This record gives sequence, C-alpha cells and structure tokens, in this order.
Amino acid sequence: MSRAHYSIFSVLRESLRGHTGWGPAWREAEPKPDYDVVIVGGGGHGLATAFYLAKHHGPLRIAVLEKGWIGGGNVGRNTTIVRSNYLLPGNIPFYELSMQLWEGLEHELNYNAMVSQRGVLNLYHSDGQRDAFARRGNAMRLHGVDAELLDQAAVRKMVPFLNFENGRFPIHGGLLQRRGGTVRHDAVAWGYARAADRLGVDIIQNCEVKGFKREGDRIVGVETTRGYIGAKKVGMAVAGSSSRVAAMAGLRLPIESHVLQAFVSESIKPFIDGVVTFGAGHFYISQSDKGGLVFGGDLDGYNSYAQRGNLPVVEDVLEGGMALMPRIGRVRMLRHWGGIMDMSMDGSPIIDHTPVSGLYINAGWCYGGFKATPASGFCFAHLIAHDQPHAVAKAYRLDRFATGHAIDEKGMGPHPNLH
Amino acid sequence: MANQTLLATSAFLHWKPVKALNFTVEPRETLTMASFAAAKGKKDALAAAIRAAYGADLPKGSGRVEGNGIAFVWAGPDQWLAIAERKDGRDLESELKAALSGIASVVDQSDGRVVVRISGSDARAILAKGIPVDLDARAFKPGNVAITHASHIGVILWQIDDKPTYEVALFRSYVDSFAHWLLDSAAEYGV
Amino acid sequence: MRIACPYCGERSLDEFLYSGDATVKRPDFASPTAANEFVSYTYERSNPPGMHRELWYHSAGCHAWLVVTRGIATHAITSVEVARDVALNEKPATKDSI
Amino acid sequence: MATPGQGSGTGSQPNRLETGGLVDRSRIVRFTFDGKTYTGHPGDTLASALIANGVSLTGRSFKYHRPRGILSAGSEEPNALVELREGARREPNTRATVAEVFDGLVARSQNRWPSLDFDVMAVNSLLSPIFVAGFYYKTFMWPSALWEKLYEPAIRRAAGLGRASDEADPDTYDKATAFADVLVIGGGTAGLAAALAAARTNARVILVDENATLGGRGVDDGADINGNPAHEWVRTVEAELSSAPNVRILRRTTAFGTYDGGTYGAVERVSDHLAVAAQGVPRQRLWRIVAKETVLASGATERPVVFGGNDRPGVMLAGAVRTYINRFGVLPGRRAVVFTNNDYGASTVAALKRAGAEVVALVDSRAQISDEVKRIASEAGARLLLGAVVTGTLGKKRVTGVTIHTRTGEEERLDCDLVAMSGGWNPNIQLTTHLGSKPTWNDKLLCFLPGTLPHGMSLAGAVAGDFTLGKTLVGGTSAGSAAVTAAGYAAVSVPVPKAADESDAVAPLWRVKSPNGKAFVDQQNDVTESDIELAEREGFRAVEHLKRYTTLGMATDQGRTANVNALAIMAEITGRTIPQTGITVARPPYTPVSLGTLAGHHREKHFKPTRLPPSYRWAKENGCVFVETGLWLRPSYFPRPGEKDWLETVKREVTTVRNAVGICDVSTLGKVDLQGADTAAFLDRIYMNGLKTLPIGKCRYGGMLREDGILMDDGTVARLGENHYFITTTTANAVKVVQHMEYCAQWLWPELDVQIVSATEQWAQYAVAGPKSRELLQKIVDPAFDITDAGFPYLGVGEITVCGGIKARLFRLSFSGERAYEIGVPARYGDALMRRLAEAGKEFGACAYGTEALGVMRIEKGHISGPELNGTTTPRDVGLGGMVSTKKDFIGHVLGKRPGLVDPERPALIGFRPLDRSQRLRSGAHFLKRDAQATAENDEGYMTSVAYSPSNGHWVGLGLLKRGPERIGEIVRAYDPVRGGDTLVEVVSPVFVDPEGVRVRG
Repeated sequence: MSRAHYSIFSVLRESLRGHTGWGPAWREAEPKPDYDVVIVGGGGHGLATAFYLAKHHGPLRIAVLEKGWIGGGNVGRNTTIVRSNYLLPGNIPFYELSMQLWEGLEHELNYNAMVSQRGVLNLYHSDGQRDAFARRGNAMRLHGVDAELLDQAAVRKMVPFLNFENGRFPIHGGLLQRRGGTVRHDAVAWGYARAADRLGVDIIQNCEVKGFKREGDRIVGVETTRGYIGAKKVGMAVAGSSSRVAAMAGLRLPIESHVLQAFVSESIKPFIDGVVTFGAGHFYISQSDKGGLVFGGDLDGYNSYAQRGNLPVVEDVLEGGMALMPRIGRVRMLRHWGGIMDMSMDGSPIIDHTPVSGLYINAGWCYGGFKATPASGFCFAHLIAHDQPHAVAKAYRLDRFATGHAIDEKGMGPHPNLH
Repeated sequence: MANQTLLATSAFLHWKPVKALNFTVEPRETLTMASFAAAKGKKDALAAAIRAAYGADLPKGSGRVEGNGIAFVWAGPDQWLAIAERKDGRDLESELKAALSGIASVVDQSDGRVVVRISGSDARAILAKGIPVDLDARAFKPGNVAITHASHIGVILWQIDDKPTYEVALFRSYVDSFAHWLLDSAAEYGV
Repeated sequence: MRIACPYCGERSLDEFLYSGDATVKRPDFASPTAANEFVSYTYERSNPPGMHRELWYHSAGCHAWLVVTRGIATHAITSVEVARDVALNEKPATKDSI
Repeated sequence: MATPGQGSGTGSQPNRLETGGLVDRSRIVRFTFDGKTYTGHPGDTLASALIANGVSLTGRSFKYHRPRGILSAGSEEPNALVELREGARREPNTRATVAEVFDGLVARSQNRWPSLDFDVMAVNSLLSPIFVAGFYYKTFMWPSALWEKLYEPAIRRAAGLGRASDEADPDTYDKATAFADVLVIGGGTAGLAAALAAARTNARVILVDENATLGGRGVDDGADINGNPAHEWVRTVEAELSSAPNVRILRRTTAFGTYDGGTYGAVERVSDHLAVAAQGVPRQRLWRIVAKETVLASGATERPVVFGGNDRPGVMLAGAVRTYINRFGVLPGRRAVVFTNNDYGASTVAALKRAGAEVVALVDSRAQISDEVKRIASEAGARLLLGAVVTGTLGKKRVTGVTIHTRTGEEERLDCDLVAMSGGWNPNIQLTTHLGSKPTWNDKLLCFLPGTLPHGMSLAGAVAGDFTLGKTLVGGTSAGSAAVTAAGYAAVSVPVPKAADESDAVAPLWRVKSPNGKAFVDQQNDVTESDIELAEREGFRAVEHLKRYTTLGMATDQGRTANVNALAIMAEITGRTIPQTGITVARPPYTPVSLGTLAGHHREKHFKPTRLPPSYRWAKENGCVFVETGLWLRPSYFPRPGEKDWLETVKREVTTVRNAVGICDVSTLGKVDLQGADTAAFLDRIYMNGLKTLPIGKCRYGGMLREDGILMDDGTVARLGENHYFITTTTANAVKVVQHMEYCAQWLWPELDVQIVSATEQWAQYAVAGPKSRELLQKIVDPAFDITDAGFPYLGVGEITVCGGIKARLFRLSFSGERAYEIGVPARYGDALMRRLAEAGKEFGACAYGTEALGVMRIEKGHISGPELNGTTTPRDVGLGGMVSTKKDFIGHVLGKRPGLVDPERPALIGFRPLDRSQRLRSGAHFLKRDAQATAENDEGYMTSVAYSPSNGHWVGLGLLKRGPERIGEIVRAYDPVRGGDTLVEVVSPVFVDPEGVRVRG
C-alpha cells in the first residue's frame, strides 16, 4: 500500500476499513554499499534535492543520509513563511522559482503541504522605508514577481487591528506580495520524502556521516555510523551544521551558526489572515490553520549550536508584538524554541562546488531556508547532475566573498548576526 | 539685539514632582560634570594628580568617591565622571583641564547627562522594574556604581546612602521616557 | 545568558553585543598576500561546535570589548577577558603597521 | 463524615461538602458561566465552583467537538478551557482549574455553536473515520485553486479554541529582576521544607508557587504532618517564611522557563484573581529571577489511562478528585469507580468515602495489591476488582457508568457518575530540560526523571521521584540545606517534619486494549490510540514524527497529560522500550504565558524610548511636524497658516534658506570627542581619507568604510588641537560609530593613545544656512570673535562664546550649498539659542527648517545621505572615489579593491530630472534604457533620492545608474510600476544648484 495514491477517494476507502491499509509514507531503507549520489542531510533541502535528482536527472542511484529523523532541522522548526519578495538580482529569480515550485507542489508530490498564499505584508513606517520597499517592489516586478505598494488606508482595510493610532512608529503602508504565504512545514519534508521514495531514493535515517573518504582530490564515499557508503558524488545539505560537516572535508566556510527563536501561541480563532511583518521592530506574525499565532523576531545574536534561545530576545520580540498588535496581550505564548541558522557573511546562501572534486555544498541559508526548499533542491540537483550552476542560482558562489560579489540584501556587511 | 545671555532650559520638560511616603524623585539641575580619561601610560599620574588636588583616591573599579566638593564616579575602564555643584560659575571641564593637563583628556558633560536622585524605602522595588542589577543592601552599597540600563535607557547609577538614596545619570534626550517609565513603575506604590 | 564583565560584574545578555570570532587577527595591509589574508580574516570562520573565543561589547555597560570563551553547544562561559589586555599580550608592543 | 449539599449558605451549591476544604465559606461570590449565574466561595477555582454547582460539561474538544468536562485540578488541564471576562479583557483558553473565582467573574465555554449543550460541529464526530491523523495531507489537492478559496477557509473557520479580544488590552504589565541565593520553585511540602532550611541561614530565598495557596499535594491529599493536618504545618511554615526579611514568597507565580546563567522566567498573576486590578497595579508581572542555586520542587502530574470514552465528563484524574474534596470541599461525584494501576487508588477511595460518596468499585489493573489497599477498599465498601480494567464509559454528556473487563475475561457494567483514574505520575521535569538535558526513564516508578541538571539546580519531592509525603519532607529539607551551602552559607540544622510514607507501588498500564469507543491519548487535540497506530503504520515512528503527524502533545498543556502514554503505546506497538522509543523535549514556557506580560511597559507608544532634541519645546510651540528618526523625534517641517500641504511649506523653507537664512536643529548628529597623542594616526586608520594633515582650526569631510570596503558612515572631522579632534556622524549611525571606534582602539590597535568620548548630547547644534547666515550669527557671537570670511573662512572651526559668554563651537560647514554654519552650545541653552536665532533672524526673513528642507537642499547639491549610504555602496559608487587614500592602511582599504567593488559596470551616482519638467520623480524607481523592455536584464539601477527643487522649479533626483557619470545627457526611463510611474528622465550632473560652489564660500 505504500505506493497508494493520495486522494479523497483513497481516504474514503480507507476510512471504511479503519485506515489499516495505509503503508509507510517512505520505506525504511538500509544503506547499500555505494550510490551514484549521496545527499548528506535529510532535511527539506536534502530530500528535495534527492527528489529532483531522481525526477529530472535519473536514472541515478541516490541515497539521503540523515543523522536523526528526517525533517528535523530547519524544515521542522521554522515559522512556515514562503515569499519571493527579494531585492537583489542574485536572489529574486531563485526565490521566484521556489515560489512557482511551491505553487505546483501538491500535484508534483501528490502530498498536500497546505501551500497557502494568503499574502505577505511588510509594513513601512517612514518615507525612507517606503522608498526602499518601492525599490524592492519594482525590482520584483521587473522579474515578473507580484508586488504591490499599499498606502495606509489599504493596509488598514487588510489588517484593521494593527496599532494605527497609538504607535511609537506610525504605520504608513506596506509592501504586499499576495502570492506569499505559509506552508505546513513538516509536510514538506514528508511530501518530498514520500515522492523521492517512490522514485527509488533510499532515505536512511539514524545514519550520521562521520567523515569523507577521498582518493586524491576526489571524493569517493562517506564514513557513517552505519558503515562506509561509496558515492560518486556527495552533496551536503546540512544547514545548521554546515561548518561541522565541511570541516570533515577540511573546509572553512563563510558561515557562523546562530540561534533564531520562534514562537507559537495557544490556538485561538483565526483573525490574522496573511503574514504581517513589523518594519519598526523585529517582529513578524501569521496564524496557522490550527489557530496558533506563529511569530518571531531577531536572532539571539551569538554563535550557538544549542537549539534554544534566551529570555531577553523573547521579551524583545513581544515588545514588538504588543507595539504592533495590542489586542494580543491576553493571548498566551504556548512554546518558544530555537533553531540553528547557517548565517552566511552576506545573508545569502551558497550552492556551489567545493574545492574537493565530487563534493557539493548547499549551505548558508540564514533564516531564508524554508521558503527556498523547492528551488534549493531543484538547483542543487541541477548542479550535482551537470556540474554547472542552474541559471537562477549562479550568484550563490563560494568565492563571491573573495571577488567582491556579496549578495547583501540588508547592507549589513560581513556580520552574520546582523543579516 | 543685544548680547543678553541665554537662559538654561530644564531637560525635565514634562516632569512632575514626585513625593510619596516612601519614594521621592528629585532632578538635580545645578551640576557641572566632566568626564576624564587617562592618557596612555598616565594612570598613576592621573591618580596622583586627583589625590593631590582633591584628596580623593580615584576608584579603580566601579565606585564613587568624594573629595573637596567633587564626586568622582567610575564611568568605564580608565574613565571617570566628575560631578560638582555648579555654583559660583564652577566649571569642571576647565578646572580639570587645568589640573590634568597632559595626563588625561577632559570632556564637558554638564549638559550631555542629567542626574536624578531617587530615594526611599520603596526605591529598590521600583528600580528593580527596569534596572537589571542587584540593588539589595548586601550586594550594592553606598559608593557602589553600576553602568547599566533602565528600561532600555542607558544609565550610570550609584548609591548615596542607606535610605536608600540613588542617583541615576542618563543622557539628556531620554529624560521624558525615563520619567514615564519611573512613574509608571512607581504607580503600584501609590506614587 | 549572563556574562561576568571583568569591570562591571555579572550582567545579563541584553547589555552586550556580540561581534564574532576573536581568533582571527587583522592582517598587515602591506603583506604581498594581503588580498587573500583579508578575505580569510573577514569572511572565513571555523565556527566550531565546542569552545569558542569570541568578541563581545559591553554596549549597555562600560563599553569594554571583551574576549569571552564559551561553549557553543552549552552556552557555558569559562572565561571573560578584557579584549585590550588580550590584544596587548598577543601583540608586540613595538609593532605598528603604519 | 462530611455530606454534600446540606450546609447552610451553600444551598445553591449541591456538591459543596458541609465541611472541609480551605475556601472561605463565610463569603459568597457570584459568577456566570455561559450566562447562568452561580455562586462560589473565595478560594474556589472556577472548576471547583462549577463542580460545587453540579456543572460537569465545560467545553468541547478541538476536532470532534466531543463534550468535555474537568479532568484535572491544576495547570495541566486540557479540557476545561473557557473564555474569561469580556470585551477588551476577553481572555481565551483560560483553564477553569486555575482561574480563581471572584465576584462578577464572567466565563463562557468556547469552540461550540450555537451552545455548549447543542454543538452543531459535533457532526465532526460522525466524520471521525475520515478525520484521522494526517488526513489533510492526503486530500484537498484537487483542484488546487480551491485550497485557498474553499478548503482552507473552511478549515480556518473551524480552527482555534477561544477568541482573542477585538480591542487593545487595557491592562498594564510590568517586569522586574530579582536575585536570590536560593530559588525554590514549587510551594508544596518539598518546596516549603527546602525554603525553610535555606531561609534559616539568612540567605536570600525566593519561593514561587503557581497556586494562590501553598501546600501542594500535601494539602490536596488531606495528609497529616507531625500528627496534624498538613495545612496546619503549611500555615506555620508560611508564617515563618513570610515574616523573614530574607525571604520573598511569590504566590500565583509560575516559573515558566530555565534560561542560561541561572536565569529563570516567572510570571506573577498579580491581579487576575480580582475583578479589576487596583490603581497602578499591573495585571501580571514578568520576573527574571537570577539565582545562585535553585531547588526545583515542581511536583508531578498524574497520568490518565487511555481507555474507551476516557474523555467523557465525569472521568477525572484520581488526584484531582482528592484535591476537590480536600482543598475545595466539593464532591465531583456521588457514585465513583476508581480505576488505577497504583497504590494511590486507596487514598482516593478513602477520600471519596470520607466525603460521603459511594465507591462502587476499585478497579485495579494489577492482579496483586497490598493488604493495606485491600483493607481500605473493604472499609469503604468498595468492590475490589483486581486484574480488571475499564474498557469504556456510558452516558452522553456525563458518565453514567463504565464497562469493565474483568480478570477472568468477563464484561461487566457498573453504574457510576464519576470515574477517578490514575495511571501513575509524571514528575514535572520540564524546567530541567529547557537547557537541553535529556530525561532518564525509571522502570520502577514508570516515569521520566530529570537527567543532568542545569548548573545550580537541585531537586526535591515528586520531581525527583520522591512520591510519598514523608520523602518529600526529608528530600526538601536536605535539598534546601545543600543548596544554601552551595550558595555560600553555613547550613543550619532543621528538624525534618514527620509524615507517613504511603506506598508508591505502580505497575504498567498505558492503555486498555480493545477499547469500547474512542480512547483518547491527547484529549485537547483529539488524538486517539488508533491515531498512534496509524502513525506507526505510515512510518511516523520517531517520537518527533509521531508528535508532528498527529499533533499529539501540541495542545495547551504541551502534552503533560499525553506524551508518556503516547510513547508507551508506540513502544508497545513497535516492540521497543519506552526510552528506545524516545522522549519529547519540553520547550518553555512550562505553562502558557500571556504575551502582554512579556512586553511589559514596552508597548504601543512606549515600545522604545523617545529622544527629544534640545529645542523640542520651541519647535512644538511653533507648529512643527516631527518625524521619527531612529529613537529621535526630529523637526520635519514647520507649516504656517495658509500653507496647503507639506510641499508648500518645504518650498518656502528651502527658498528662505537659499535667499535669506534658515535655522535647523542638527543636534541629533552623532558627536565624538577624541583626544590623545595618537588621535591623528587613529583617525587615519578609520577614515578612508587622510586626516593627519588637517590643520588645527579646520574641518574636513570624511568617510569611513567597513572592512569589506563598503561605506559605513560619513561626517565631518574637526581638529580642535594638536591631539584633539571632534567628529560628527550621521544621526542613524551615532552609536555604531562609537562602538566601531572603541573596537578599533581596544582590540585592533590598543597600543595607540586615544580617548573616545561621545558628546552627542552635550551640544545642541544648529545649522544656520543662507546668504544672510553670517549676518544673523554676527548678532549673537560675542564681539571678540572674528567671523568675517577672512577671519573664519569655509571649513573653519572655532571655540567661541555667544550671547555674552556662553561657550560655543562654530563650524563653517554646509550641507545646503549655501554659506552656512553650524553652531553648538551646551544643550541646556539649545532651546534659548533657537529662540534667540529665530528672533534675531526676523529682520532677515529667517525661518526654521526641518529634515524635509534639509533633504531637498542636500539633494539639490548632490550630497549623499541615508539612501545612498545603504550599506552596499562603495566610495566610487557615490562619487567619492577620489577621496580614498591609496597610501595608508585604513579599514576597508584592502577588500575595497576587490574586482567586484571596482567594476566599472557598477551603478554610480548621478543626477536626474524629468524630461517633462512637470512630472514628479519617485525614489525607488528603477532605470531602464529609453527603449528597453521592462525586464530584469534591462535593469540599470535605481533612484535613491528625489526632491522638488524650488531652485529649479521641478523635481530632481539622485540615483545609482550603471556607468552613470558617463551618460550625462542620455534619456532613460524611471520605471516605478508599484506606484504606476514610468517617467522619462534626463541624466544630468548631480549638482543642481551652484555647481561651481561659489555660494558656499560666500
């Protein structure tokens, strides 16, 4: 039954027999001695890479190695936002490809990851911010991406419960991407895993990579907690742990690991439709289909591999929340947690060869990794298959720092914790 | 127009006088202040010069001492804030520049910072609402200094006596916001 | 997280700003390989999972720059030093790159 | 023996026992639930008062809308969630089991329509065969357009429990920091014993407890300590602690999170038990508690058993039954079946019996139990069914009976209105795991116990696995002594109170197989035993997968009543042990914390402090419109009567400056005083241009780069003496520049002699600009100072006096392109100086101007500002390439030469004017070649700043255009689709006024 097509009909059929007919969404594969491509990291990016490799570049023998349970990294602990409202030409086409892949995802995977395009609204609070958003919106439009610049009246109409009257920083308007929205994060990992599995990809959980095996300049396999696995090509998709894994191959990356906290409230009746970001503080919020307010703010700001943050940042986030939305004062925070971000030196990702032949890297996602999942997998698969970057990801080179081609959306310079 | 002199304006624009049973707040508007920092290699010379001129031993760490009508408040590594009453035209910048020539840089701070005196048995509980430093009598005593923040506003705080009485120095432009926080925090104590 | 500032005593995280790796040293601009050295100094990080020597700034306190040794996975701090002292100890007093 | 419902004054509370409990029976409070008025007593929770009134249906479940009642008596309650209060104070999802009743309390049930009793959405129960875990992922995919239009809106309409208020929260919140030698979390018997042992040493002790009253399970169980009722011992200890000056007791305070460095977050519900908070008193307070040592005495939460219909109102945790009887004096049922796998069943039987209830049976899943338990059952007249289990419940909105599967395999029905169940206890270990410690499984106690403890934490009582009263007192006392010793105090010997050690024997029972009806594991999220089986079948076996796939443990109790049972069931299905199956990690907060509390004072207008410039009062009196610039409120423009809009005002202000003189408060610019023998050398390494050669008494424009070669800030550098410089920064970067300079001075070049002092606030500074500026200044500068062009030329700086001896600094600088000065006086004179300048300027037609006019004039002169200094531009990009020294080391020198930064194709600063001069320009428009398609490939840069130029009579702009300076005269498109703009513009010099720079020199 594991290959069953998901549909309302199969659900109805199974409901008549107590759902006893469903099989595993993906097989629990045992590692084989060798593969054409080994993807290290069973998060969203690794699974998506495997799926697109199998779908577009096969036939290939592909394995995804995951040290714990799949989807346990970024894809399992983010604030679920998808958007392509980027500013720079190095980023826009990539994130727009991602947006388009999201839009077709459920049919491509036969898995409903609840891609929900309820809009992403970035508020502005000054003329300078408005013009910066105009520049961004215009850049998006030049790339064929939807963007609307709203004035205060239009924002009021959309989200009347914001603090228009008594704010420290007045809300003048917002930049809206209607196609932006949210996706049920865990389901992305499961959907890609199931679809990749159906294309023959071995998804191997509880299999930690402990080292790379090289012959000369070339990678030939990986040492794992479940033994040696040979590979013609190895792709790393281990954001959050990129430096650690790269160090096994002798690489130093332009990356620091930082903790970003995320928050969810108790479940309440939905009143926030899309995603709203506060331009005068570090706060963004949406409401899940279950009713929880999902929100976040700034990085804790220091290097960390601990998946937890500290209290001052919690307070900072909620100060922003109450500044923007004073009606949520009596709603309760249910949980807060920290995820580890590969913060790159310019705030943009890396999809590139490494100096080691046959070893490819997909890293540095900062906190943009979730929305990038489909395009990241798509472009990484392209790179691994063809040894050439995909057209929309060609700016994400590892050597861009040496050549002076940083892709710095925020203009913060080589300070990872400020991106 | 004649060159008639300018009148000073209070930094305490929207300040209301506060006097409750166990809590008083009093702006100190008549201070002259200057910061000074030791030139490289001149720390000992600076300490000697202060001792000679004012009979005070400059605190090496965070502390406050008094000598000849001046309070010396530690204001960071090798930096101090000198504070005195501004009576009879006393101007600490010129006074210290003369006394410390060649051994310390001196910068007038009489207008950059304002000082608020906060006193009374409820003061600790009220200050604890914004100042994240342990002000308990066993941890913080008269003569102690903390550079910290009060409700997102940078302050230098020191204790004067056991009532307890504290003084808080903050940058001038923040006075209104500071007052708002302080009075809000004191409201629970009937202020 | 609480950091024991050598000057001010133990203070909460919100008084400090973090500024990255304290093990990289600014290269000499006149070195023939300065271009590469500056790239490495500015961008490449070991980002180790264990103890990390890093720069912090006591921004809401005494304005001292500090070198903090801290476990990245545990957040446990084993030492806090004054950055100026660390720099002077590591740098010959006579060296002046200009 | 107490009997229910007979006491005077409680006539309307049929289930109130005549005696017993700690409520204040002398007073009556009235409250409403779903519009109906009831009475209770001070000391009641909403739940105990509802039980007293015989209300057992309190809510509907999330997914299937099944009727639900009160499961527990504490903060773990998953079912009895209500909307409390009304209007702006409406508070969703409040646990009735912890909400204290007060006179006038209004509560409503939630997630039901039209009423709790008749809920249309209960139809979902019929669809439950379809609505199993994960069914969303398999459906609603076709056609895709319907997801946002139909499926998801339907799901969202059904989502959520209570409703957030529609209005801003009117209550106040605050925050405070507290420091303790010993923090004791939990005021049960263990915590009290620990606090007492610590307090007697004079150490600073903080005791927090989430309830209104102390005592915990010792009181709930009606136990004896030192031969007297436990609550008497509690009262004695409380009295001693309350009177000790070194002890702070925080009641109604939940320690919700463990953070690094011995910091604990706690929320004190200061006024939630009152109808209205007293004047000046916050609703809730966030405590940040910094503790040297912490004794965690957080107790344990009882586990439900998973059996058919275990969610029906009337099924209650056995410990909660005892709590309602002993603490509140109410009886949750008259005919009870006690269902258990442990020896605590006996105490529940005894409590029920004592309270006058009939105990129909003690159903114990164990075949063998102690004689003591048998004796108690027999004394209570309860049937003892050993090796038996409850398989299902009867009734609809209230239990009317149970079905039993006996040891011999027979089915039996028992009538009852209460099922008191106990599956054992889960220690409340959450605060031990917040820093990442993994709990360990204990096979004897059948629970997770804390693993490695956070630094400084120790345990006492049930959280340590000491489940008996006697052990809690012994363990609490010794933990308190040990903690206080570790905190540096000499321990004082404290006698350990005496109490009986009842048996804590327990045998595994997680679920009853072949349940009669749905068996719930997570009651709030409606996750059933068969959902777990389905998850396992589909491969979601990792505990995190199980949780995420089924939403188990994600309810408002974070799985306190669900997780261990779920793990055990998964372990059983997969043939693994519980620890092999995994553990779920608890995240803060321990119980949900209201968002307002975490914001405290800093909300709405007080989100951030507001900085007021020195002449704020003058500006306000003169009708100024202010603008938020960072934390500052800066004068933006000064409208005068009759001016129809801001543009007209700004035109007037600019024209006045260009033709006469204007005054602008520029005090917000960062100002830094630098002194020391190496100051010149130091600044040379920080600025891209040379400053060593700057003569004393002169200013120079300077730019500083980041190490990556990108512009960081610009400003002026004035040399006041051989070793004394005074620099200005932009308003936005004032703090950042000081930080950067201190970094350079302390870390990069500690050998240099330089002292850095921020002087931003010391000086009120005014730009006095315009052809008549010198004449105006002449009127206030004291006659001893020569400010003629000869004596004080362009870029001069001098320390002078004004208005008869007020010390001042005069700079001959111009941002506007006119003859202009900046004059600084000590800040206290700022307002007076502004008044004086305005007054003295009248004869010249002077006006005040704000940031708008300032911006217009700098654009007219092609000067860069924030939009050009955006963190991605190089000096070359903005026309300052010539300033960059090639001879010296400075920050940004080496990396600024990277190919990507010196690429001639990079957009560079140039000026623009509309081809049709009547058209308006907009910042943020992108440049395209005149005939090019609007595509990304044709994007050649963007407009950074625009202004209506009164001097030119049309809009002018600055922008970054690919090879801009080479393209003067070319016509390009300024494309602005987000505002419907597409304007042909001419590329022109970026200097629109006085290109020769004559006027600035006068």
